Amino acid sequence: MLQYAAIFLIMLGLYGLLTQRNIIKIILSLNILEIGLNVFIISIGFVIGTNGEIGIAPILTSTNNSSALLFVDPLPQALVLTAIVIGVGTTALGLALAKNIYAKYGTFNIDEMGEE
Amino acid sequence: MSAIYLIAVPLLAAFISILVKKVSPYLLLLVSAASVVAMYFVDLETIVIGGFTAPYGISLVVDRFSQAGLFAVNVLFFLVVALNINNYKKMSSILLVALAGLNGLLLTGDLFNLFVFLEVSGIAAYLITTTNKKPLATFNYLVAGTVGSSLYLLGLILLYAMFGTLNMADMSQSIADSGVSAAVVSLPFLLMFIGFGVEAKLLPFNSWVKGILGHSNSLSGPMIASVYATAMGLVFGRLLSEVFVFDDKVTLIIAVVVVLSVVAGEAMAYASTKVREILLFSSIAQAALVVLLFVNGFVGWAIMLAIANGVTKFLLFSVINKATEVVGSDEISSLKGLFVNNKIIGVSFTAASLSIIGLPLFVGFIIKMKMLESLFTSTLVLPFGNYFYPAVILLSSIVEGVYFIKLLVSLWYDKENAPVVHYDVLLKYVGVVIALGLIVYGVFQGNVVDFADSLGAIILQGGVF
Amino acid sequence: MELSNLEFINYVEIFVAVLMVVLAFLAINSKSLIKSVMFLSSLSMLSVISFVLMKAPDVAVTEAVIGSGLVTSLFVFTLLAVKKVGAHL
Amino acid sequence: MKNFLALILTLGLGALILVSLANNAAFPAFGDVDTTDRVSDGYINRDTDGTVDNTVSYGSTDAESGPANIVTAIVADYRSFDTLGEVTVLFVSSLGIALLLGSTKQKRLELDFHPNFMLRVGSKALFGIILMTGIYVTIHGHLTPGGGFPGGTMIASSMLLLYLADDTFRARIKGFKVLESVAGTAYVLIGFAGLFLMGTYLQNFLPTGTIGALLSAGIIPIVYVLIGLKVGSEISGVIDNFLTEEAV
Repeated sequence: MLQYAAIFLIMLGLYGLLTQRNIIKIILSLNILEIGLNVFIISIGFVIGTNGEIGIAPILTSTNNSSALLFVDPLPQALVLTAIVIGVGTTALGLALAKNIYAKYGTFNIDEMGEE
Repeated sequence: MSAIYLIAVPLLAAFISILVKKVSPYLLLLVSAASVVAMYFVDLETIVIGGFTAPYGISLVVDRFSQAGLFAVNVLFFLVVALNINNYKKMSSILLVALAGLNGLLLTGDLFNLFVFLEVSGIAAYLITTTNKKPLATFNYLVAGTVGSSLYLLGLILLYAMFGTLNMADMSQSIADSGVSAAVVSLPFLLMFIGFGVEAKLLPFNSWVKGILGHSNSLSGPMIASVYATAMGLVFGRLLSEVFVFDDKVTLIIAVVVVLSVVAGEAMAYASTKVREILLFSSIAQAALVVLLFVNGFVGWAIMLAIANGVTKFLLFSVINKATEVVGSDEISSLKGLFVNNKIIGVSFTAASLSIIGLPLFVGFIIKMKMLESLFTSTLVLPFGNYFYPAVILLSSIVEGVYFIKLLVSLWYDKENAPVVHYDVLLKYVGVVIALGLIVYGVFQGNVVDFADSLGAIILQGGVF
Repeated sequence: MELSNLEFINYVEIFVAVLMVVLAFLAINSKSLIKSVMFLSSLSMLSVISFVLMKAPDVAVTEAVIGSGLVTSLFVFTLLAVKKVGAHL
Repeated sequence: MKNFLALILTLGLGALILVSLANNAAFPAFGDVDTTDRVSDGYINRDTDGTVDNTVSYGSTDAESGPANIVTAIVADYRSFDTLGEVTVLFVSSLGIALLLGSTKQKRLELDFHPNFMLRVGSKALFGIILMTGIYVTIHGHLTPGGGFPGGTMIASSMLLLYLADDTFRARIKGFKVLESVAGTAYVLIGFAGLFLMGTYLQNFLPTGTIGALLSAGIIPIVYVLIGLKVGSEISGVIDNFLTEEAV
């Protein structure tokens, strides 16, 4: 279910990118796309055992103390950590550009800026 | 020498450079010059990082492919930096990161690491284009680039879900071993293709190019059109030839997209009256041609075309953007007679454009001839038959020839009110060297042919070295 | 009727999934920018829940702090800086 | 019309992805994953040599990679090079933001609201707590969820509280610059230390110790602390850039 939702989010993000004309909304759509992508990547690593038991969060603790236990796949989680931070980098840069654009044109709406 | 220095040293310099702002331009020059020199000492090997071998850790691959790319990219990067550093001192730290990112992009043998370096070099590229003072165009570039890399990431994660590895060599091995049909992996590869298509300027995804290159300056123009285009083209080619597996339907879609890109690029270049736009549409067509060659397996010539294109576009964009900065417009009419006062620059510009068209005596001719020859004699099954691609290439060459000759004529002739543009001595030298190089390699074609053939052979055999 | 662990997660999952899609839709279609940003923030918070459901505590912590906290505040700062100029948002 | 086209396009793409994933035999269904087929198996068991099928347990000593948190083992050890790139992304985007928004003469952005007494006192009290949490999360990154990135961001958000509590507050940017540069440089140099001492870049050159102990996992806690410092100072810089404007 979460996997479908993730793909739906990615598509909603793309739809927003294609239809929105407001710069803030475009960055927002980009963020929605990234959230969807992150959820999707995590869902790739989720494990349900043969008896219906749920995989354990990939941390060895004094209770979950052996690597022979059923852990969920840790690699997608590591990838998402990287992807989240990269996403913040681009979002922040996009917002800084948005501020510059506003300073130049006095609006966030692409249609009101006129052709360059 | 380990190629890791090519990534780590620029990065180190970038981190240091924010403290010593005054010295950072010199640091940038020093590091990029050192990278060019270091190219000669890089061994052909697979470099393990972190002490964990291939499928588990990240590895860098130095083979003939990445070596050729590194060579072209580092030399061009150094030239662009050396020509512009005085006017863009503020960008030094960002350019250092860009260098590290580009080298990492060319070297890495890991699909996710490629995504990381795509973002590193991408963000550096967005920042380089902010010097155009067109924030909206930069914003469009940022959005397009981010969507592209997100789609790439989506494709990559689908592959991971199916085959459980992220290493390129391991991935293509497991795809081959698992014996799945090409249809099974066509979705992830299609997504990755679209993702890279944004960077490689393929047709539906290249709306950002016009805003960026149409308003570029003497730093961002050559940097994006030549350095980045070469790096992206080669990395894309590496994926296309070493990892991607396409089934027939997808190959057909890609063929249509690529051919349309070539045709549309040439047509728009033909219709345009602004010099920068002519150049940028022509580079869209060239980039599509490179992808076309890679998709159909003519790896050696694709690499040669990408590199030749990078070198010539560097010269053309440097010359035109400098003139535009002085004159204030890039309409052909206002740049008329540009070369009357700058004969040396004019001659090298002419040589570069003639090489792009593919006239005899220039490298471009050999590349085009060999391209056509291998397409005609190819035993591979090409979409639309063996004569379709050569026809497209020939047709586009004719269009290219027409608009470039028109451009050259107006840039050379008009003795009255010719604009006065003073070019750097360095650019003149570089221009002459490039022009001579194009002619020397064009006349004594043995070297080029051998090199490309051996590259193609090595890579098609699947060997790393 | 007692719910097993898996069934419980299934119900929460469906709830979260539907709510996420709805919030994303609202964020894109809301007329007011500041409301959109708030919807995005809640969407991000819900994605944190989905990360927890899928046993990814590391990602959940990171998304909660960075995605939901930092990104929202950067959006708000951008809007605040502009609002002063007196434009309609 | 354009919106409708976009809707058709995205729906089509979504349907394409869903259908082709559903019909794809090689693509595992949700939850139906076998980690032993994937490289992750090596990460979980700390056994990338692949010679003998080993397992590790909480309290094992001298494992191939020491953190109790397997995700940290991947982020900061097995795929540490990715993390270096990630740090670079944040570095270059904070540089770019400073380039885009910053200038020499700056003052605080004038906001509509002014902090009242409660906000001022409350923020100062919270500042310490959040800062401590950030430091804790960073230092325990190899044992508990979290690590350098969220920890660093928490440190930065404690700075943000100070900004909100005080209309005129400006963090000392120069100090942050030094911290950022030193932490980044140290990360790259640790990589070189691995290259010279052990033969490959970013290789762990310290003993990995006991899984689960605070002082374990070799260079990983050091790397995470450096990342925390770097991220904290970078994001504080970004926040400062967003909350200041050019003095008129």
